[in-house]
Amino acid sequence: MAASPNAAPQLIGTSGDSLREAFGKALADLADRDPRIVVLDADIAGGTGAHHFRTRHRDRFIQCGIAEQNMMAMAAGLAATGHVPVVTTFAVFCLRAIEQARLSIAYARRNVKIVASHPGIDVGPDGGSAQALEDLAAFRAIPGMTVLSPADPLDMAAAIEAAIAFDGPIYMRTGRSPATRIYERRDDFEIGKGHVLRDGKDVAIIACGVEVARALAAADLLANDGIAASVVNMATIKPIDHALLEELSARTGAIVTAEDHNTLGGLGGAVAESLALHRPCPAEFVGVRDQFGRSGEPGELAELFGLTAPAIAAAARRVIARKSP
Amino acid sequence: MAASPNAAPQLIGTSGDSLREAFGKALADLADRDPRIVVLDADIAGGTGAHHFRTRHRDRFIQCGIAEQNMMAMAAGLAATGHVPVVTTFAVFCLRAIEQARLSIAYARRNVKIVASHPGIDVGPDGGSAQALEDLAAFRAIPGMTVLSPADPLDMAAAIEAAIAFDGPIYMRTGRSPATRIYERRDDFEIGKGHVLRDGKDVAIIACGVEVARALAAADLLANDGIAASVVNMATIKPIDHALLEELSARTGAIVTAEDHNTLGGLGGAVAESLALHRPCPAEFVGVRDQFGRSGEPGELAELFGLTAPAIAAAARRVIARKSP
Amino acid sequence: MTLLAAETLPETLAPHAVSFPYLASLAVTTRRLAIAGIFNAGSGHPGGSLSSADLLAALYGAELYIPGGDATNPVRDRFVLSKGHAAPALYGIWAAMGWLSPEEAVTLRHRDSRCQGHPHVLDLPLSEASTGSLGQGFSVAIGMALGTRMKGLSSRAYALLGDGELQEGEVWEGAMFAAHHDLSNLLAVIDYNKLQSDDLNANICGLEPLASKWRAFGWHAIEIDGHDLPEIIGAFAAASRVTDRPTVVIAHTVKGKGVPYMENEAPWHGSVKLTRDQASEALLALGVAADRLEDWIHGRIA
Amino acid sequence: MTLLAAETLPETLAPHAVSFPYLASLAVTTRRLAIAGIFNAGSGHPGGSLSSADLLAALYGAELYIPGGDATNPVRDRFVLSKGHAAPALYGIWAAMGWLSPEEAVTLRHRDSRCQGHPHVLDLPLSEASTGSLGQGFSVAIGMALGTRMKGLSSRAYALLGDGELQEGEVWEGAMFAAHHDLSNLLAVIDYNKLQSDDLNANICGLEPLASKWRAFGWHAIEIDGHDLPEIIGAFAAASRVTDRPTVVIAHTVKGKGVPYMENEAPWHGSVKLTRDQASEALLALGVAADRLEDWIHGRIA
Ligand SMILES: Cc1ncc(C[n+]2csc(CCOP(=O)(O)OP(=O)(O)O)c2C)c(N)n1
Ligand SMILES: Cc1ncc(C[n+]2csc(CCOP(=O)(O)OP(=O)(O)O)c2C)c(N)n1
Ligand SMILES: [Mg+2]
Ligand SMILES: [Mg+2]
Repeated sequence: MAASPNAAPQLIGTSGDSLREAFGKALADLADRDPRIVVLDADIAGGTGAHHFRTRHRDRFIQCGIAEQNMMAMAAGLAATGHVPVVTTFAVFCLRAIEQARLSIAYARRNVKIVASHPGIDVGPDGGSAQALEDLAAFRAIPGMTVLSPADPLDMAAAIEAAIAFDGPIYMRTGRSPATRIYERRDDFEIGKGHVLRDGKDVAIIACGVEVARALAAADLLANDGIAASVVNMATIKPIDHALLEELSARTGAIVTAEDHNTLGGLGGAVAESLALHRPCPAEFVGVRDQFGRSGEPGELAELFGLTAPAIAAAARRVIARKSP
Repeated sequence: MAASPNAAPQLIGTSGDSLREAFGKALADLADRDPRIVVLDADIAGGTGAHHFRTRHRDRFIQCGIAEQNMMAMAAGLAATGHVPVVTTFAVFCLRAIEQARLSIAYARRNVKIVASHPGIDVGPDGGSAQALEDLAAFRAIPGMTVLSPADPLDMAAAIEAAIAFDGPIYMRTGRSPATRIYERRDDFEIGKGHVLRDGKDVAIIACGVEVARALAAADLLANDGIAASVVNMATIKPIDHALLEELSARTGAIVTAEDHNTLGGLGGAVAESLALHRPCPAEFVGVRDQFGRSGEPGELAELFGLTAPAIAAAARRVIARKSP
Repeated sequence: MTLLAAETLPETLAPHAVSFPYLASLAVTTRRLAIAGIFNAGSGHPGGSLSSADLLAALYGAELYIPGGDATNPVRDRFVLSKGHAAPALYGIWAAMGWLSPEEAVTLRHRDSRCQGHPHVLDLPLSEASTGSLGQGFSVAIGMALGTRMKGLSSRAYALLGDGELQEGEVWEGAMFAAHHDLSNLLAVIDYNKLQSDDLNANICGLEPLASKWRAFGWHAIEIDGHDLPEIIGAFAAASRVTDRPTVVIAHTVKGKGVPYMENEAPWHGSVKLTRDQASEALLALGVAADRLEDWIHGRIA
Repeated sequence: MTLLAAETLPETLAPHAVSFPYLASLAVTTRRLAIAGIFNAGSGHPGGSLSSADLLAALYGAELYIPGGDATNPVRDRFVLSKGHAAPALYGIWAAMGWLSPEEAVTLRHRDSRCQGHPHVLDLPLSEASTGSLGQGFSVAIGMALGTRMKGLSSRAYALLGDGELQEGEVWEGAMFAAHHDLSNLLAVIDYNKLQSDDLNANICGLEPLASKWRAFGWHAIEIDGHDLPEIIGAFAAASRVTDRPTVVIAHTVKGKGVPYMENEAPWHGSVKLTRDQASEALLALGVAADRLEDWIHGRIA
């Protein structure tokens, strides 16, 4: 289970590209080689990163206007005629078209990738209306829908490559704010596998998206107190990596999840289900506690809603205190 | 925790009203006394039970046409002008308007009741397109949304009364098929409280909706083998009854959930999160295992997808075998 | 709007030699099998299945290019039943075309049948899309029209919509998109039977002036009698000559058409259970001989 | 369509004595505070805020019945900013009306401010609805028009929509519903600035012929210059005399109006960050004296 040397995390600590930018650039590159890829946009390409694709592949960029329901179901028709459609909009507007994703895409098993930018309170100043805290839970409940939420620009690039190579519907979160870099290289991305970034026996922190960098920082805080924390980049929320969770539960006996999402039903829910099924142990869930977000800078909001490294470390201490003796 | 004598379950075993009929009749009665209630329908009142309300309160029945998004957001406007709107359609079409339920209703904290008929494979012959297996997970993830799924006609009548008395947004499932009667009276319905229908120390079965009757039947099957099962009608999925689950986990050490929903993110997810947070123990989840439904009679489909009493009993035996010694 | 002379049309779009008696026979078989299927299922939507039978007969019998009913042929035309609750008629027309056994067509809604309550593309690929939630099939068809055009194929995409379905905003999103993109290889057909589940459109949420709506959304609109086969065929031919925009055929129909006790009678418009007597009366009205009733109910139509 | 003579109108609907210089001053204050707010926030949508300022000034200054800005008065009119991203202008007009302190109006998007990035009714009840997802505010306003009518109140409901917003199907669902229910106490105003986030409507998904669309959906449609205050007031007066259907005012506007370097310039249409120089130049163009720039940026407008 130890992290492979290649994948050793380097918490560079600088803010680089946002995940949405990384997504857009990687997709444009992939499309150079893969003529099947088409991109659908709902008048928001500058926000989702899809503008990078547009610049390079104008003829495969489909401007749908501000009409997410039609966009989502049209993607199914494009997939049926041999294209690999990538549907792009904000996470909250993906939710507006979830019934189309369910019926026309997932039920019909169409090979469509839904890529959602602007998830969680990381959205910042736009405020609560735009901060999707429900999408992981909602899309996870759709039968056969794979759900991804990568952690940094390299992880993102690897994830979109894997998503395009995968045959089936996928919902994937990107992110709005500049992302802390975690990986120096990421050539071992595998859908369905969590990636152990740091190995520690006292507690395991399972995170996705922007929370992975904070989880690593939390592990540093804990290390100062002599607590050894494992940290996992759980970039695949569904199907969840049961084997890894079982192993971590056995070895650490205490789990913390961390996500920029409601604590109900998302990564925390997926991990809780897996633990209960395979190897129960105490867990704590870091996320937004069933409230709506509000305007503010992402960092301020992380403080306000308790999504910071110290908040994760505090949850780790709580769950360690609950371990069965 | 023992079931109160008044609430002693009587598994009458006859098929009576469906939950949607019970809902419609109870709502029409409530509206006799409560002039605030208005009902919104999307050309499907005969299917949701709302026709009972229409017959009696034509002037407060709002036919919205087949336009669920506008219906859902209009309800917020009606609530803002002092009405108590009850939005009615099939569960899968509630999903079509979930972003409206999120922003215009939940974020604005409007006092709207969303009542969804035709949940799960209980829908039967209409097939997979109409069988919502995602709604509990999706609506549970919306901050501040209360989620209900009552078990029989009397439970339903009590639930809609409680829902109308409650100030805030609620999502509630009814059901299509004739429901097995469980209660002879139900005057102790409380939002947020599970109801222990049967008391047993070996395992606890936590069920909602149509699965409650099957859970009781499963407990009978288990009793034949000398296994004493508790059975809970968990009519409130959110907020989940943490205190009751903690007590059951402590006393039985083995939990089974049963719901006509995807096993991911719904009742099973809510229970798993609660256990992990408060008192971990092994659990098994009975429900549809991340597949879409299909046409067939509800009973046939319950067999096909493993939602029957014997399937619940088998899950109970599995989880008992996993108990820590 | 530019009109292309017929002789300049690619071969697959050229007018066929149409046999109206043949189309009429397809329509009657469609109606009978729809009734048989709904009876066997114990539920289903007869009204909207019967109203669309002539449209389906004209589409499959004379308009759609789907050689041999082969749903893998990349240059085939795509037909999406956006009003998916008319599935009994869809299975009926396929059986009439010889693309599905009539015995299977009447196993509608049975647990082990591929004839799901609403068309499901994984069970029966000719469905092209899985439908049942109104509005979506239209969008899927638009995606197909665009998708084949981007690939340089001559395929056309067709969608059949209900009138009540037009209350879904998604339809107008799609209408605006298709017009903006000049999707002249897209044809929408409206089964304008004036009724939806509960009542008349006019009582629920009026649609008139319907053709004006479509025209204001940039479509070429043609109004016809949806039970007059030559008119239907004529509309399709006219549509194929419109090369700068999508066309909608607004087909005035009668809900329950062909079964007198159902025609325009509200209770038959939603999902209903047919008794054996009702099914028999319907089949008799549709010209089944008294001694063949049982055969038709089981799809033994030879 | 029946026209009611003005003298038969209920008092709250009677035409006001309108002071156009007053309305013009409201509009300019709105624009200045919108720019100040967006500058302070470091993000926000200037283009669509500036284009709607005259419409908001006419609405709040002369049309809406909201005595004292009291959002608890049950007979008040309801105004919903369906294009919620123009929140900076909404806070601006409230400050201009004296209903919100200008100092608070420019705290836009700050963590502890009630001036959320998009209007939120729990923070500022005058928002009437929480918006930000296009299409929804219009539906909420329709619910309000219906809800007050059912209670026998004379209130009217108003919604301001963007042109790009009209691509949302929900708008056409609402349009069909409102017409069917003859909601003559409903007024929709379209800020028809021809641009949306990315480009011209005409390039993204064309809306023309726009008035024909609304008329085909059963509405009374009026087209005006959305920066001409007398025309705007005239349209509202005409709308108040339409008693058998809802009215839409299609107001032709200029995106970025009042700040020359922004007018019709694409980059200013989405959410942007303004530098201090850009903010200053905008405020100067809006008539702020050079020595008052800092005051206006902090909302010290007295
Ligand atoms: C989105 C959605 N909402 C509601 C329904 C339920 N429903 C099934 S059929 C029907 C009536 C459809 O009327 P229309 O489109 O006129 O069909 P037709 O008259 O041709 O049967 C309704 C409301 C649905 N299938 N999809
Ligand atoms: C449902 C939805 N989809 C996308 C967006 C993102 N968005 C915000 S503003 C905007 C452009 C709106 O254009 P328009 O309605 O013309 O507004 P205006 O020009 O008045 O600013 C978009 C696409 C949104 N707010 N809501
Ligand atoms: Mg109809
Ligand atoms: Mg605009």
